[in-house]
Amino acid sequence: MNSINKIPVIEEKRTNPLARVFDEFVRFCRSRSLFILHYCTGCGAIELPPAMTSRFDMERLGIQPMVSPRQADILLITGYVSIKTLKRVILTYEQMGSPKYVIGICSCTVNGGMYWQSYATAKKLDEYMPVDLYIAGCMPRPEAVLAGLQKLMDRIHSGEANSWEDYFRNYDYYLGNQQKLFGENWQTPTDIITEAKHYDLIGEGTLGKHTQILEQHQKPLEALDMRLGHDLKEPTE
Amino acid sequence: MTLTPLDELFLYSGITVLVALLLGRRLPAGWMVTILYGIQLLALMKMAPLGYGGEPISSALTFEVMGQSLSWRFDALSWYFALITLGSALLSSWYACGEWEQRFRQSGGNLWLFHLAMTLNVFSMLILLASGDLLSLFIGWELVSWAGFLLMAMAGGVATKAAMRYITYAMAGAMAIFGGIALVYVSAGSLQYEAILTAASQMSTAHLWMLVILFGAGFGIKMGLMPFHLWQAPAYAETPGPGSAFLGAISSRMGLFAILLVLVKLFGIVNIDSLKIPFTLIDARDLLAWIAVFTIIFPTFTAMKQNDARQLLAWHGIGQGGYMLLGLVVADAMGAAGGLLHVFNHATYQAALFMAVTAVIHRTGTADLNKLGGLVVRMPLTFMVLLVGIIGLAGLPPMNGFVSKWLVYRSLLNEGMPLLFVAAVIGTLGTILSVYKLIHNIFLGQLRVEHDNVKEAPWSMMIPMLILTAIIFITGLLPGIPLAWVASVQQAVGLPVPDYTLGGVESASGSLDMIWVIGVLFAGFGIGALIFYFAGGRSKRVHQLDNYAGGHFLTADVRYQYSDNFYAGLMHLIGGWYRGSFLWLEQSVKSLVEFLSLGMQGLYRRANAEFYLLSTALFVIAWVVI
Amino acid sequence: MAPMELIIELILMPLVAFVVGMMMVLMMRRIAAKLQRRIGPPFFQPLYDIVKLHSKRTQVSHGLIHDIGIVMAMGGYIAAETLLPVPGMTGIAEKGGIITLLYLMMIPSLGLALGVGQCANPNGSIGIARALTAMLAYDIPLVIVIFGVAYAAGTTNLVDIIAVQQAGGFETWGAVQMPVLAIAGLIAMHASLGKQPFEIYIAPAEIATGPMVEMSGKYLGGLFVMQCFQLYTTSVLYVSLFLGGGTTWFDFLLKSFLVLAIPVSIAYLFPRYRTEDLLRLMWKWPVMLGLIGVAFVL
Amino acid sequence: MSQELTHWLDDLLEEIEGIKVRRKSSRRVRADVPADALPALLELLQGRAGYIHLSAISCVDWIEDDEFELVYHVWSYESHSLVSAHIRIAREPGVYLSVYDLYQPAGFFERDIHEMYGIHFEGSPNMEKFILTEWDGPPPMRKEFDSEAYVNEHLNWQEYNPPWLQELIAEGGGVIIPPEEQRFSRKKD
Amino acid sequence: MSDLIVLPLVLPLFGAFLLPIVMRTSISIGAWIGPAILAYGCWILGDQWMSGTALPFSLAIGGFAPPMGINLYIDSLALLFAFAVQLLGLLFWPFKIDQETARRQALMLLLVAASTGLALSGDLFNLYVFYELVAVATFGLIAASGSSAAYASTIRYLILSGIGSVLTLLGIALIYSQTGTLNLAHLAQLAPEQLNNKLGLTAFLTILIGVGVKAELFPVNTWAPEVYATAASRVSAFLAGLVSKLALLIILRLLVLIFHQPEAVQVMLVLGILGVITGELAAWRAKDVRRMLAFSSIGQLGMIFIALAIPEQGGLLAVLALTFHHLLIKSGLFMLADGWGGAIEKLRGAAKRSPLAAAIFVLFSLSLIGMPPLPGFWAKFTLITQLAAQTSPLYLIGLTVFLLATVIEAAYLFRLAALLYGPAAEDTPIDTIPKPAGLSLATASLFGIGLLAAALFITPVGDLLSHVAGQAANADLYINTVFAGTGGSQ
Repeated sequence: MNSINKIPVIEEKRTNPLARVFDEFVRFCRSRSLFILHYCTGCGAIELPPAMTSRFDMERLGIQPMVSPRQADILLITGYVSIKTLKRVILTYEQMGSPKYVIGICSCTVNGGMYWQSYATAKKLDEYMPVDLYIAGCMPRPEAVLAGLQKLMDRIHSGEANSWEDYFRNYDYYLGNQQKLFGENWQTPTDIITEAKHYDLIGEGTLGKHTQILEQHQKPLEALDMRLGHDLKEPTE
Repeated sequence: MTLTPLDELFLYSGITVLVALLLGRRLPAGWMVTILYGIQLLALMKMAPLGYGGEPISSALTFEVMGQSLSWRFDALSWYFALITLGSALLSSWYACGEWEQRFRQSGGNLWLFHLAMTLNVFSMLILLASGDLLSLFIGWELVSWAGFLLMAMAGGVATKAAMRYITYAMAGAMAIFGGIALVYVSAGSLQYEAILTAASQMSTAHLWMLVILFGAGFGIKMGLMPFHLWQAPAYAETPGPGSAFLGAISSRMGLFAILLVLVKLFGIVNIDSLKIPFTLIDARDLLAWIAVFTIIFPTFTAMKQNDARQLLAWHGIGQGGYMLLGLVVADAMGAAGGLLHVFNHATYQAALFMAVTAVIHRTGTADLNKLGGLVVRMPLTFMVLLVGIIGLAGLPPMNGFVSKWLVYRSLLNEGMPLLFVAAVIGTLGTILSVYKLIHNIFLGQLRVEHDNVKEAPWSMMIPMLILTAIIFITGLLPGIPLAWVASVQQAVGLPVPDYTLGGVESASGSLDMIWVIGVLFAGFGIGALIFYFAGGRSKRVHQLDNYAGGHFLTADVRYQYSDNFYAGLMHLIGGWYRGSFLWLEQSVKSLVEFLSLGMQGLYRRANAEFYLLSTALFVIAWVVI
Repeated sequence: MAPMELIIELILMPLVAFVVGMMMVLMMRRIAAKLQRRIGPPFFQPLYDIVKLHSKRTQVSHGLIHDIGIVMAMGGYIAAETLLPVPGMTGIAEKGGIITLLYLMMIPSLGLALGVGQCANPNGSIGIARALTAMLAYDIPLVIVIFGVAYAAGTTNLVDIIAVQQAGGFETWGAVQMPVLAIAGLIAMHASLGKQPFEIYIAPAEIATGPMVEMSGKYLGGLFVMQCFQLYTTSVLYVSLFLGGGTTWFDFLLKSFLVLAIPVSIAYLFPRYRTEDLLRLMWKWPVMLGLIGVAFVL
Repeated sequence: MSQELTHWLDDLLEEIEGIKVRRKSSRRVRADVPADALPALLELLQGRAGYIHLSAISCVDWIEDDEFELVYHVWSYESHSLVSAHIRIAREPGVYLSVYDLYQPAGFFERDIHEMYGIHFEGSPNMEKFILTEWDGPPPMRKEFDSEAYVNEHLNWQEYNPPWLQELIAEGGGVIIPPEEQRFSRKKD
Repeated sequence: MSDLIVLPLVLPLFGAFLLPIVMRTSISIGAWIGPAILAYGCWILGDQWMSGTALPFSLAIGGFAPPMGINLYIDSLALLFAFAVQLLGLLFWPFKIDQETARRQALMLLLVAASTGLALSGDLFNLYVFYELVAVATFGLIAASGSSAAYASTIRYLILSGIGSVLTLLGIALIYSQTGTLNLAHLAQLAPEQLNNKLGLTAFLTILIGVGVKAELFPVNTWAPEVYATAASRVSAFLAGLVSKLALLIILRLLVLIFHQPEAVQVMLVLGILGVITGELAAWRAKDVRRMLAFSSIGQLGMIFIALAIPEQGGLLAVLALTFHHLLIKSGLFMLADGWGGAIEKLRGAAKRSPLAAAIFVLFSLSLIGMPPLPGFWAKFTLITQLAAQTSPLYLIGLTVFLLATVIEAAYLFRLAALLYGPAAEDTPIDTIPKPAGLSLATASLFGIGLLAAALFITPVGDLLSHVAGQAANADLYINTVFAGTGGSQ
């Protein structure tokens, strides 16, 4: 399994100065206001409450916990990810609005950690979704988590943290891994391919043989558009 | 005899009835009847100066029966109500013919009887509105209640039961009015309005009390005021589609017309005001006000519990009736204008709402709020009509409902009646809650699999709905137009007239200018849209199953919608308060009659009848001799 | 009131409202942090949040009504701002009185309700059902209070009410004239903010932030903007009803921030009320206080 | 519990022929029973001795003597004592009868053992997948299943070798047991 | 010309006794005699009405002067009633040919003769004789339907009316002892002095109750439901429709001419109110169509008694309006009941079977309730205005009872109407639902047309009735015509 070489895609700077200042400001705001998804997959989540509360206070960095994936920017994968949970993690990841970042806390997300032998846990998280940052440690202390978050904020500010585009650009690679794990007729309700087309984030790795497999059995997912339906022929009951 | 405009109106209305009666069987009957309603409306327009303070037009047709003279004439009051009646009749029958008609005939409905009942209703309402004296008022009243009975009972089954209940109430009301007329005839010598007007001033309070109670109860039953409101909701809900739109819009307002005519014009609010209920500090006017307020609150909260869309709307019809009466009873310039304007506004959005719900029934086959959902994507225009309707019903700014409710609130504020003001606001809030349940359960939420290929309502039903929506919005934007008619009505009835402008009402203690308010509102929407569409990035439409469900994979076969027991928290608290809301009153009367009749029939089963004869003879003689 | 000047006012008032609103949101989060012995967010945090939310690249919409809902939410408040007189600018306060303002404040919550309805998410629907029930709960005391004030001032026109209060300086303030009404108004205002003890409809644990469950990117940004407007409108309404509006900008802002500080600081000390308890509470104390207050006024 | 009760229990257990009873402590009894006598024992315990609570069924995979050992832990609320009934069944057909009709909780224990060890219990209400919904490989708890080999074959590893780790290893720190001396998969033989 | 008036009275009497003999010889001729006589009677009375000679005139029978001899007093009211008797006799003629025909037709002729006598006679004793004759004839007719239930109800009716007659006789004897004469006109002259005391009042009350048996007055009308339910519907139509009204005519004459004490009127009012209450409420529970109609007629007659209690000319107009309206409606309804006799439940969905009958039923019930354009409304209106004009509270109670009764009436009539138009019961096929027979349907529709005609020309009918009421109300016109005819009074 060759892990494809991820070409670091640095955001190209826009020409006129006003736009550049605006982009700079937007990136600054993005870095200074992060919403963490309150989704505790494993044992590492116990480190987050102390990070939020009075002793380490994430809010001074502008980080707030949010409940629904739609509202969140950061998906914290804390602790081992069993295959069953991985399905839900991928669903949640796809439901988040990008630019979105994934932080793998605890060494279990890095290389399986202490469950490295288990048949039930995923070993390498970034096979299934692009991961921005790993914070190693079998439950890293809040300081480590905050340090990791600050590192992520710097990367966002500098514009490097755009691995979320990678999910669209190399969707076929990720889908392949997912199908390898969950079987051929694996499908999430979010239609990534049309989404990529919609936001013109189609890369050369988006469509491949894995996406063909997906096309064959995919249940229709296009949005119910408003129509008067007068043209429809009378349904033959 | 020269044909006055009023006679022309009667003539056309009579022709419509005949057309419906004779040619009703053939298919184009619906269209013919609609066109004739249009002609009637034109004939009414010829009397337009009435709406702007013109002189009353009397009809050439007069009767001389048993020493009573019957005459008919139209004044501003009757012109205003006739305008609403004919308007809703035209739109309802236009809505009826076309695709709805075929579906109704296929499903076994008696289309001929339907059109006949509608035309009879309109004809009898015109006669009632044009009544020149109390006797012709009563004749018109009876005709209206019987025509209403026919329209309600034609759907058979549950509708007939509801109609039976209605007719018992209506007959009780009619008899109360009949008694009142007899008393008035005795004290005033004749039933002409002028004679009554003079006699009213020097009536003894006990006599006036008797009349107020009789007439109030009689007309109140038709209006569905608090203790007598139980018949209205099932009766209006069960009538076939356009029928319920017509009935909901105007039928129970005839009661208000009669109250206005008798209690306000003839007896005058001032002497009603003088009627003190012994050893309580409230007088007749406060009593009417409190009845109106209870009629606002209880039906609105009962509407919230309904699971059938038509029942919900019918219960709201009763609730809104309370506003009209409240406005009238406050009887200062703004209040009366508010009450009367509310009649017009309510007619427009109630008809639109009933039509929208019938369109949904036409397409999906059910009006049960727990079996619908997500229809906005399939029936967008009907959604828009229902949305405008509920904004009007709830009385929110862009639509006309707000203007009339604002006037009622202003008058309550000026007169300094805090409890009434608060109760009216509770009614409005209740309406907002229940109308949201209506639009949410039908149009928002998950679309059911079986409703996937539902089509938009057919054009023959859609056009009248769109016309009504336009009327609602325009009269909301420029309330001056209906206010002009309302002002002339107030003059005719002898109530103080507010100084209105095209945009709203000017007054020292706070005025309303709808053009500015709506202008600013839409400007705000514009800026909001600007921020939303340009400041934010592009957004993508997603399928309804691509939804947050706590990590669960949503599939089409599992229903992911919250519509049953919609306001669980609220119902948990106030659910028990109004279980039957006066149902016990009706049950007690019915059981009393049953019990008595049992006793009476027992009397006739007695074997030894002779004993009766002798005993009565002895008793009578003894009574006479002593 | 030359039309040009009016146009400027109509543009300026919402902007002022937005800026002051953001400052109020900041103050709220700062107070919350201080109560929990935390440092609290930096000064421009609300601005960062809003800009970040609006700069999201992919957003999820569930249909046209979902978008219109958010637009109505923001637009409703922008329109309501113009009815709120601020020192130096009165906008179109004379054209519609307090009752119109009360109704205009209802439009955003109804627009949001429609938008959330289209999101087809039961969490959202339950949240909206609870939000409307809460609205029913707190609107009754609010209306009683408004009736009392309007009747005392004899007019529904906000400009005159403020003028009446400012006529006699401190003594003729609403709060001084009608203390009971002021307290009832405070409780009602607190509930209408939908903050901690009364935020049953955003309960994160039970219904995943209720109405905001499907709001991503600019939709959530729109709601944050609405929150700023909501704080501003409620506090300024309270100030103009009871504390005699602002003669100068400084004391106007001081009063509104102080007024807002009270409910916000109470907010983070109480657990959440259930819907029935919320109804029972709001219909018991503020309504009684309000009626007593109105009885005095009559 | 007083002594005489324990005697009473011993006499009771004697009724099952071929039963070996060992008393672990005053309130722990271990009974080894031939496979076909278990239902009778359980009925006896439940019916006449008040052992109405089956807390667990555990299974041990004796791969060497090609047998599964099933242990039924049965508790009595009155005498607060545990009887654990051990039986041995052959590994190959791996079939045994269900005790669901005596103890309803047994349904879940048997379903779990079926999923993990592949033993089929006739009469058990439900034998589908229980916890490992995504797993379609062999029952994982059996000894012949090599989890690590499965992992190597299906999943791949994260080559995590950042510069700072290399310096540490260079100075002799880092991982204590180098991968080569790991017990199983990394052996190079 | 005026002497021919006696013929409608005499000819049927003669025919009644002749008929059995003729019948024995040839049925065909016999069948035609009855209707011929009645037709001739109608012709005479109609001609008399048309000729318009000075209507109130007295006819001394056998040349004896009034105070001594028996005289017939014919004014427009009496003429109207007599004509109605002849016409209805003709309409309800029992054409069915079977072995009972002779007796039934003879009795019918006897009944018609006696009723005409009642309407016309001017002498108290003569009235009593005709009243007895009517009673006897009705017993015969009811029993003629032959069912055992009919016999039982006839016996009960026999006992009741027997006692009633005794009471009437007692009353007449009292009057005779006081005044020494039985001629109505003479009595009218003497009444103010002699009969204006307690004794006179008792006399009136005994006669009231005696005659009340036939007029279904409150306590004494227990026979009515049984009789109407069991007798042939043509007979019960004739009885309910007309004969009870004639009994009322007697009381009317007595009230107008002789007795003016207020207590008399109050008694009648109280009994009337009780009659209305019991009648309507019992009708609410009735399960059988005929029984329901019987109770409803008791209620209606109670209303007419209330109307009678109103003193001067206005009250009389109300009485007449209500009487003739009830006559039309009740006869028509009983004709419908001919086909729809049985239990109400069986009528479910009857409108599909016979739409005309259902339409007529609805028309009649609408008019009974008082739907404006129909004459029922005007009758009620006159009654209501008269009642309201009275001062004493008893009348107001009467008014409220009257109004409530109408509501109950509307309820049970339209419950039946809803049943008719409702869906047929599941298992019963359409054609097994009962259907009114051809002839009775024809007569019912005849009455319906009569009703509609009255509705259309309401003003002329109104004037006619007020003219009749005016004539009947003034007592001295009665006295002068009776005595003027035979030269001065003693």
